[in-house]
Amino acid sequence: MKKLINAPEDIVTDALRGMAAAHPSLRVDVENMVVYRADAPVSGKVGLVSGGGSGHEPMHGGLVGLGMLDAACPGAVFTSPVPDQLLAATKGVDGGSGVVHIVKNYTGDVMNFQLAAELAGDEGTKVESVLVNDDVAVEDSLYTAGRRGTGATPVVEKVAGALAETGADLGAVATVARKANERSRSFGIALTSCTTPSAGAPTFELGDDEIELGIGIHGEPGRIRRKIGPASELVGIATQAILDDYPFDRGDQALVFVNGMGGTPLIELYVVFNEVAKILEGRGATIARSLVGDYVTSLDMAGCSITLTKLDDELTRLWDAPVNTPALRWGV
Amino acid sequence: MKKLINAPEDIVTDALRGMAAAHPSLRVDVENMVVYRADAPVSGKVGLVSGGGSGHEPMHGGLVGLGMLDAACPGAVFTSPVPDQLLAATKGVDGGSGVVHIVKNYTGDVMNFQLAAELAGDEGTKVESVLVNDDVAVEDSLYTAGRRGTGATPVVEKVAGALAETGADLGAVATVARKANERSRSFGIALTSCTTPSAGAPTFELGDDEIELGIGIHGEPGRIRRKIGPASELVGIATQAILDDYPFDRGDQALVFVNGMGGTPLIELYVVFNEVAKILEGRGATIARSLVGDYVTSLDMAGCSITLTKLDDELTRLWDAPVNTPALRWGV
Amino acid sequence: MVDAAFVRSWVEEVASSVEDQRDYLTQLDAAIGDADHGVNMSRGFTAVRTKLADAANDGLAPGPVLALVGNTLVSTVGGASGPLYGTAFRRAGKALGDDGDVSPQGLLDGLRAALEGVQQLGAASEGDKTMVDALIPAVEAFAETLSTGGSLPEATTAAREAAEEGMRATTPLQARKGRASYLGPRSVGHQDPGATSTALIFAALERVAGRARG
Amino acid sequence: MVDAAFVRSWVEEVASSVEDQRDYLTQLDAAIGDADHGVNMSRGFTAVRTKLADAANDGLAPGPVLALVGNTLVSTVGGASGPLYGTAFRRAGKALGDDGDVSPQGLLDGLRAALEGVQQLGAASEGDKTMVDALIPAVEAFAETLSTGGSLPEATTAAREAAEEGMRATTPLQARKGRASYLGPRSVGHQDPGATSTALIFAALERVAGRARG
Ligand SMILES: Nc1ncnc2c1ncn2[C@@H]1O[C@H](COP(=O)(O)OP(=O)(O)O)[C@@H](O)[C@H]1O
Ligand SMILES: Nc1ncnc2c1ncn2[C@@H]1O[C@H](COP(=O)(O)OP(=O)(O)O)[C@@H](O)[C@H]1O
Ligand SMILES: [Mg+2]
Ligand SMILES: [Mg+2]
Ligand SMILES: [Mg+2]
Ligand SMILES: [Mg+2]
Repeated sequence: MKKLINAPEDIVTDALRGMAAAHPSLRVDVENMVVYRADAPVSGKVGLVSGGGSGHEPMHGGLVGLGMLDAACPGAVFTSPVPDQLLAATKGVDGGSGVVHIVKNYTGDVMNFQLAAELAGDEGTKVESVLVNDDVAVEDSLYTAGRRGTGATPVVEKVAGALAETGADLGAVATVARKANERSRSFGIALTSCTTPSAGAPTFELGDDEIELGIGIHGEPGRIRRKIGPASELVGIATQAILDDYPFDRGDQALVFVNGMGGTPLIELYVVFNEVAKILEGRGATIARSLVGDYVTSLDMAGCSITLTKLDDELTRLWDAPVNTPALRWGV
Repeated sequence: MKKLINAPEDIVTDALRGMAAAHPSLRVDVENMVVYRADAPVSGKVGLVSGGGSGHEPMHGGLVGLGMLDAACPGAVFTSPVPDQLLAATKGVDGGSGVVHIVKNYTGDVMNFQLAAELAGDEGTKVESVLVNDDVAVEDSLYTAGRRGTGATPVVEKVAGALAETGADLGAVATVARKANERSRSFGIALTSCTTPSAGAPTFELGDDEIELGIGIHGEPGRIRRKIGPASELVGIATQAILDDYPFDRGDQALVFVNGMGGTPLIELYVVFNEVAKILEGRGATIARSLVGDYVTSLDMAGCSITLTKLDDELTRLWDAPVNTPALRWGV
Repeated sequence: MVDAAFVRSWVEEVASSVEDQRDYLTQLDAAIGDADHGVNMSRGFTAVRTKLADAANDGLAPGPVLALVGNTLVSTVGGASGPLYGTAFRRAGKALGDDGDVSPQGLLDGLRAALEGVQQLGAASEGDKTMVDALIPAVEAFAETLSTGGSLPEATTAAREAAEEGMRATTPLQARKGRASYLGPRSVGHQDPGATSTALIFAALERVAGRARG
Repeated sequence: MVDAAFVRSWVEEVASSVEDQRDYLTQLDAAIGDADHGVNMSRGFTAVRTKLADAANDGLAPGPVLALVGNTLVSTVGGASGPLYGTAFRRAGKALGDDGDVSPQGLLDGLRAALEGVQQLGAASEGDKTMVDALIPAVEAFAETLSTGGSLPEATTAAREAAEEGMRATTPLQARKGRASYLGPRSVGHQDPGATSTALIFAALERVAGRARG
């Protein structure tokens, strides 16, 4: 394993120190592993807290700031944060109007956030939990853990953060977050596995011409292993899987998010974007907004995920609203 | 080789089509391989043109927009653009006040820009060429090709673009660009080589525990091959190489730019940033501004480069000025 | 009789076998999860060791010791296994109350409470390819042995055997809960990491009970 | 005599051997450059083939043919080799003027003009480990042979041999120009890609001159 780190057990705290040194707009509690926006809690504003395992950077710490998250809790690499962190963050961002937890649907994340929400409730902070589960690679079933939360997460965090900034109440912020999730679908493709610092070896092995379709964001294998093909073919499969579950047709306004998994260069993400654009144009759907880059990563995995969100006027307005985080910034 | 592409010979044009579909703020001439800001030429404004081989994304196409470049010319992967492209771009952004060419110091780039500048001059467009040569890994000598242009390039493009936006004249824009270059130094580290689509195999082989120090941005090996060490040690070597050439001490205001080479995840770049910050703090220098992420890449190479720019009030003001490009955006 | 020393050496046994099996657990998790189960468990039980070594916690009764273990796991493990094992130990500790000496029947009540807590929180049933697949048969075998007049050591041996059998039985299953469920049919043919760590916990219990007797 | 057909078949010979040696040239460039020399040359000469096949360019004299080749290379190759080879062919074409038949001496003047153009643009001297290290000895050998009464075929053979010798002589050198110079001492021990493609160009010339004679 070759990584720019000091020791596997130090990677998260070292990176948090780096974020603190790089971004005065953030207040980083390295010891308790919480990244706050510097002015948290914003009195009267609904607080937004997200969190999850580390290894998905810039999510979530890089999405903390005006118009987005008030705090993010990074766990160990690919391991959900613990209730203590989440409780500290929840109390630390409560401006008196309650706190929304944005939780990616993984058993560990769900349970740790749930324990934290109970404790926060006991201590008098109103908490609304919003579950993100946009990954169409996993079939949605009551008898399983259900769909994973992947590429839709930054979209949900952006629009919820924008609405919270307007002074909307807890219920309204949670509602728009759920709406953004319900109108988003994702599908991921891996060209390689990734190497967690503590394991020190790739989580799975792939042949020189093999890829995984329907992967998540924790270096786990996907639903299907197959030979690599041209971008047009692979993107066709991924986009079709989304459209089969949630069609985009004439008149639909799409936010197209082509996300890099961490090891794939931007030039390839634009090749992918071009293929997605051709498919949507073919169906008469409009690309109203776009996001291209590494936002929801899986350490050094090569590959990408495609997320389509069906915008309406409210979501478009909230997407366009000013945001000032290390990873997403506009309008300010 | 596993890449999200259709065919090696199509990667650049496919990616340009993707940029066109993703970014309405750009006007992309796919056939002539030029990326323009949509409103170019801006009449009365000095035009800024940069270019170079593809494979360094988001540089340069992703740095086109208000407050930065007016046009960028991508060549084939790692191959300088041809004079025809550069001439078309130069004429296309000339708002009547002349055009600045920002040229990274590589033989091919220098010669192709030179031929284009001569042709543009013949056609009546005033051109000032600014050479970027910030890489301290290469010793500066009259008898060689001299230092490479690497991480300082986006910094030069940002401040020159900001000054051009104020209506400054050709000489002034070129002067501030040269000043930014003279006050910047960089050093790069590779953990892996990269694979060009046409070659289909890594440009060089590295052992599982080997790294290259003093690399450029074209997948070429560096000055020294050695065993990997902790981030503190590697960053120490890179930063010291910069400081030996250009000291940062008490009272100095640093723009610290930790750049990913394309295959290294952001969490590691923050670990690196933390090590740079410790060194600068130890010398009493101030981290006045920061940039962390993949901006000057070498396809899928794992590694990073560190660029330090010594800011003064003018450079700080120009760095903070509004910019609206796909890769860098703030204040608008 | 199960006293504080017994419970503490049980936890210590668990901690050291988690250390020994750390990489193995992580490898199992790499196949159908995210390659961190061993790392998570070892982080948790390292913290538990520190907590139990803290003089402030000397003289705790068996129940409070287990509750402390549970709280520490919840606060340090994260992931799915943290809340689950944390809740298991907390509930067991609650069930044991503050008695200094716990009967085999009392320990059984604790194990039952642990199982109930895990299922309440995780909503997994037997056959979902989770730790529950080792936990349920272990608790049943423990109960069965006591009810037929078996001794504590005999009950722990039966529990360990049943846990290991349940652990092995997860291999052919398709996961319906946890990360492995995302793999769908591809989760078949791999042993569940959490069921494996559960088997370690019962093996540790058997060793301690054996020593206590001898 | 060197006529349009001669020049066209020379260029065609260069184009096909660049195709054959494409990957080899790229591998040489991978060792001390950026692994694209073969790709660059093949992109350029593919464009040249199309241009020469264009009926609009039928009936061009040798000089204009070479100038067309040069302009096409400048417009399609990029990198360092594009402007350099493009200038070389342009300057040679200029030197040949518009005559339909060029004497061996006239071809020599063209080669001298090419070398001069490359050195003006690239500022490389012999020993810098560039194409110049093949070009200088080739032009000198060509001149030497003619001046001692040698035929055109003999001159092209001497030039090819000298170019290949110069090409091989780049291996022990440390590069002082181009990308390879960034490697400093590590550039030693590798043959220069551009010197290699220059040798290909003279080998093509020799083949054509041989055929023209026979
Ligand atoms: N809903 C659940 N109920 C019971 N056990 C579960 C559940 N989900 C996961 N597990 C157990 O947790 C184990 C994985 O733990 P771990 O790898 O530490 O957490 P994570 O899956 O969050 O990375 C699985 O092997 C499984 O036995
Ligand atoms: N200044 C120069 N003068 C003459 N030849 C040069 C010079 N710089 C580079 N070259 C030649 O160009 C060759 C590399 O060409 P190529 O790989 O196509 O361009 P690039 O180096 O831009 O990738 C080198 O092998 C060398 O022979
Ligand atoms: Mg995990
Ligand atoms: Mg090149
Ligand atoms: Mg796991
Ligand atoms: Mg090259």
